[in-house]
Amino acid sequence: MVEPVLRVQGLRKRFGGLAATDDVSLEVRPGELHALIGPNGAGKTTLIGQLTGEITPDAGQVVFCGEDITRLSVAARVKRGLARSFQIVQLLDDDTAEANVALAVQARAGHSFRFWRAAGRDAALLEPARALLEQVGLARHDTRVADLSHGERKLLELAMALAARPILLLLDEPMAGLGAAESLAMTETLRALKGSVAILLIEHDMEAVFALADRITVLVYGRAIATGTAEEIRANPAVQDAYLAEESSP
Amino acid sequence: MSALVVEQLLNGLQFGIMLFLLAAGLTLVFGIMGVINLAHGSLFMVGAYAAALVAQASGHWWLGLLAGLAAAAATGMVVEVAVLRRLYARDHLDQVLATFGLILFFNQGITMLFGRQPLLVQLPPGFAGSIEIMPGLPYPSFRLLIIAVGLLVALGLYWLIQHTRIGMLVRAGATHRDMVRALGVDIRALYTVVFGLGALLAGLAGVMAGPVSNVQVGMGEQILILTFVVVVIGGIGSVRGALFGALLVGVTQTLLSGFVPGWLRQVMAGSEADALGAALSSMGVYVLMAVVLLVKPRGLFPAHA
Amino acid sequence: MRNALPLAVLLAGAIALPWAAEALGQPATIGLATRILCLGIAAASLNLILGHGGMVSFGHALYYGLGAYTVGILWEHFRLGEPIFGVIPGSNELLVTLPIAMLVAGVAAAVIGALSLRTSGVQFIMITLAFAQMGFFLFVGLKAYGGDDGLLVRRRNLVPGLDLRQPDQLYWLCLGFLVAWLFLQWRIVGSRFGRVLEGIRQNERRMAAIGIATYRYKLAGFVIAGMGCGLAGALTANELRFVSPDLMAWQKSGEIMVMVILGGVGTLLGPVVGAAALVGMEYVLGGITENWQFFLGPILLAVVLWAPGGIMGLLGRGARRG
Amino acid sequence: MHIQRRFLMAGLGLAPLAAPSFAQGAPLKIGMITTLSGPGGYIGQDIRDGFQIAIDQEQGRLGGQAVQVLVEDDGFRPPQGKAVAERFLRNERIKLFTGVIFSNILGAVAPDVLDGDAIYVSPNAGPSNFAGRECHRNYFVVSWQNDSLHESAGELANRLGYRRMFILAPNYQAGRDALAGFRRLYKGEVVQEIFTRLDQTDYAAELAQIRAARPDAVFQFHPGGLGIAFLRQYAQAGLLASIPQVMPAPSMDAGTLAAVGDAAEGVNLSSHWNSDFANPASLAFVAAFRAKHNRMPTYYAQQSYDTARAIGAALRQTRGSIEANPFRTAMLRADFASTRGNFRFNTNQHPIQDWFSLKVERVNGQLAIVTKDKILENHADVFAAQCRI
Repeated sequence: MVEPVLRVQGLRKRFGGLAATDDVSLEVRPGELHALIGPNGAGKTTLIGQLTGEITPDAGQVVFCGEDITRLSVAARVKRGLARSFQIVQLLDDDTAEANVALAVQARAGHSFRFWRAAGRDAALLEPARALLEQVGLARHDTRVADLSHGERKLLELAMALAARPILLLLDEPMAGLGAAESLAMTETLRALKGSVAILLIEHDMEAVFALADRITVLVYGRAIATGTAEEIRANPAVQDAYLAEESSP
Repeated sequence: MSALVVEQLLNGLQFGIMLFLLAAGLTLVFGIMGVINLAHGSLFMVGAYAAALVAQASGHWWLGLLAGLAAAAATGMVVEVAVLRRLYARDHLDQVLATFGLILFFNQGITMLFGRQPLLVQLPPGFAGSIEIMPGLPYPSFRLLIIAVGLLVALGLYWLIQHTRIGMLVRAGATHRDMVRALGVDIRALYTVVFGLGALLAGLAGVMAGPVSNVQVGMGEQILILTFVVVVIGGIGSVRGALFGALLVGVTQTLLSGFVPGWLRQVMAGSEADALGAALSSMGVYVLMAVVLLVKPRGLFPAHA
Repeated sequence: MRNALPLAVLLAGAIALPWAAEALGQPATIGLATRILCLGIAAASLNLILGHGGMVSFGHALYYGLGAYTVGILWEHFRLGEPIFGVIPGSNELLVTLPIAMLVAGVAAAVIGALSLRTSGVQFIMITLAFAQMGFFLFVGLKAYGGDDGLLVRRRNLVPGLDLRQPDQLYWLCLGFLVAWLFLQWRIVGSRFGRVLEGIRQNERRMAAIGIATYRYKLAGFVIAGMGCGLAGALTANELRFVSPDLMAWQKSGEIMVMVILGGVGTLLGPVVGAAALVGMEYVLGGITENWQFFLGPILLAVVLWAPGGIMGLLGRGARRG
Repeated sequence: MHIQRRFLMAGLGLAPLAAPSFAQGAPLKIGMITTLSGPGGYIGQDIRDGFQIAIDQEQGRLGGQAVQVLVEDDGFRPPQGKAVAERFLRNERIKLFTGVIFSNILGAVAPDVLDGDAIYVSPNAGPSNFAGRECHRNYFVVSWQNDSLHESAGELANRLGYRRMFILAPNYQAGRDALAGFRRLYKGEVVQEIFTRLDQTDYAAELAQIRAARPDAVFQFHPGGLGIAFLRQYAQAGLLASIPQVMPAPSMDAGTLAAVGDAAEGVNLSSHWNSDFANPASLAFVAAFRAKHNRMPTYYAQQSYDTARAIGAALRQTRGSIEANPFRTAMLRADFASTRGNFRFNTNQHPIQDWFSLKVERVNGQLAIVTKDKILENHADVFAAQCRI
């Protein structure tokens, strides 16, 4: 059996009396697109936080490429190849799209304790940045981020995550807030990526999830209640219960 | 416990209460509006001046008290409406610069109106003497009054915040600013009221400080920095934290300056010991704050979850 | 370079100032201008972390004061002929005292920054203030170096080939240091390191997510800024020939911060312009009325309310219109 | 008005000011650097006003020479004092300075003035270093050497029969001089010594220690606003009735008395002068001051007035010249009727004068500072021996 890229074991996190993550275990295999779905309040955000290192778990283990990274900082995880995009875009709004990606390229290129040469005209940073922008299909390189559309910013999020040359890409609702056409474009971009990098996709857009995912894990009230292929999940009675319960509640 | 230790503890308590009166308003303004108001000390000064002048003119200390409270609250609300309201959306830097400008304006304005000489404030009738609280330990009754007033204010604030609608909004505002906005509450009016309340408490502190220390220009800045220390130690936005932090800072400061030089004098020459002791005791509260922030970066009683 | 011409004119004007001052019978203006240059270096270095790194340090006068005290203490031991702790000899050579001042300030900034940068936001503002206050009271208590009264530096430091007792030579020296520091900072801001600082200011969470361990970059910025303030302090000690705990009081930290905001946060020349404006206003308003602060206060307020980019913002707006 | 508050200027101080001139007939410029802002501001006001009384008496002249006094605030900050001194020296070419109140500011200002070949005449601060080793031929003190204030208080404590004293002063040069000076002539036991902070407003912690130490009396030196707070809290703590106080004049001037009120009653003071002195010079000065300002002059005003008169006496002999050597010789003769009576300069150019005991008493229902006895005659400071001019 192949060593999984990411192995999560018995992860727990409580906030006060609330168990946001309750004994979650899951695996992402190399090259796989693994989707994580669940109703609102299922604990997806908290789980992502623990995978990226922004939240420290109370118990359990996160193993990445065979290495225990449970206690590593956010940046150290990225260095090891675990990159992410944000649901609510986190970008440098005062800079251009190109400058944003160039900075991400720079972060991948080693330490930044270089105080003298101008980074703004450094071809070693700018050329990969442009290539990445083209890869995700963002044309307006020189526009300030604050002036980009929401869809363009989502693409930029993706480009910045790719700049880290990740082994595993954590995509936190890349379709959120996108129009139908934009969603479709994003789905195609992800499909093109599929296979070259393992992806853990958190998404509400079920159409996209079932179209893209190799396997799906369903999270409800902090627990992973099922994992399987699209077919298996669709047929799973527990999953149906969870989603029906949500839809019937106000 | 020796009478000296008891007396120093009382002194620390009384100083802490003064700090609490200032810190309570500051922490609310800080926590709810997110504004760093350096001019909070000016409201303290305005309260003290108004009380001193009215008491002098009318001959009644209690009239002075009312005047001080009214003047501070009114000044606070005018400042909120005229200046601070425009700064809520700005970053801390702009707030620092603007309220720094206000300090200069108030200090020099008071100088121009009332001169540089410190003002005389009489003690209120019945509180001029001291009370023997322990055999061999008379304690100034006015300082006891300060302690009592401060504790009453603390209780009153507790009631206000826990059991009234304004208090509910204040609590909600400190933790979920956007939610209060979404509730359709007139945020501007709420802000003005909260700011006025903070100013009122600062004015009360000024009125109470008048007969003890000096009513003079610049009196606010001397205590302002310590007030910020209290707010940060207690946790921004938390009135309970302000009370606890104020008492902690007040007692620490007083005990250090009361006892450290004495201990040092046992190991080194007198004047060296005094100089070093004074320095160490002044540094004490800042060390305290640094340690608290390193251990609990959001203060002892953080209001924001 | 679009800005080359105005910069060259500005520099030429700055170089010519001592002659102009003498010609107009205003020789003391040279001293005033020297003070502005020193404060300009301090404000510019604060701007590196405040304007470009988003770190609002409210204790920056500490490093300014430490730089000044380094010069003062080295002078005192040189004068007495007693080595510090019996080992380190005193000195009155600028080429010795200046690097030591920067080193002392840098080490202090490294230690304080390492602790303070564990916090952020208002807590960071207050913890840097706390450390500065500790330094202030420490020097108030150091009787050997004058305590509250401060320390006199009877003669300015020596520099081979220069006579710093001549106000104009000291002025040019400080001008040289200011220009060098601004150039250095301009390079830093444009470098990879500068890009990282700028990114941290805009969105620290994003910087971590692209794999940047922000703490160490912030710390490095903090140390560089501390060293700049140390340099400014060391020059100030030579200009004033006097050091006192006043130099590291919280009011001084506030003053330096006001200069940065007044001039324009995150701009190259803003802090220097702010220093000139604040010191100049103090001088000019102070000459007109005893109650000059009464007018300075509302002026600062007006800048915040109606000129958010500070003076540089106003100039930029004017230039765009014109 | 001959005292101008500086001059208008435009731009960044580059516009030319009134052209500096030493031409015959032009008024002699005197630079007064004093503290006008902050808690000590009222002292600077009295220094300025006292000086002006002497000029008014000669219709704009001192010793027959027309003078113009330029007054600048040092902001209670040594560096600002230095900056003003530099401007006066270099831009205004002023050669005669006065006005500094606080010793720490004088420590920053005086070296610049003296290095610039100008003359400094002190109306207040007289720190020990400039009286001894660092004395200077161009440096005169008309008020007193700091220690003398406290030596006289020590002698007063002896005379009052206090055997165990508790002594306090702020932790700065003048404060340290104060406690050292008090110990010099005091013969009893000092049970405890405390240095307070210069920015302190609450003395509760110190008062508790005083109560615990049970001394016969307290000696304290807290000038200006500090003293007001100290005395008021002392009375509130109920200590005034049980433990009397001895203090030097700067801790209790007319301004302090007004602000302290009843809490000052019974306090013992030592001073070189008091507003009830009956000599003609003093009577004339007090009358003129009260007529113009409608308040009692403080010691500061009197010292400044005497300073102006001493300068006037010297100018009369040199016919308005402040050429260093002749002016110095003329100054040293101190040929003027001092408001304090006996006055002459010692070899270190500090005063030799008498010291008196005063007491705060009720006169016709009003609190007043009343002169009692002479306690030291022709008293000189001990530092003169170290001075080589």
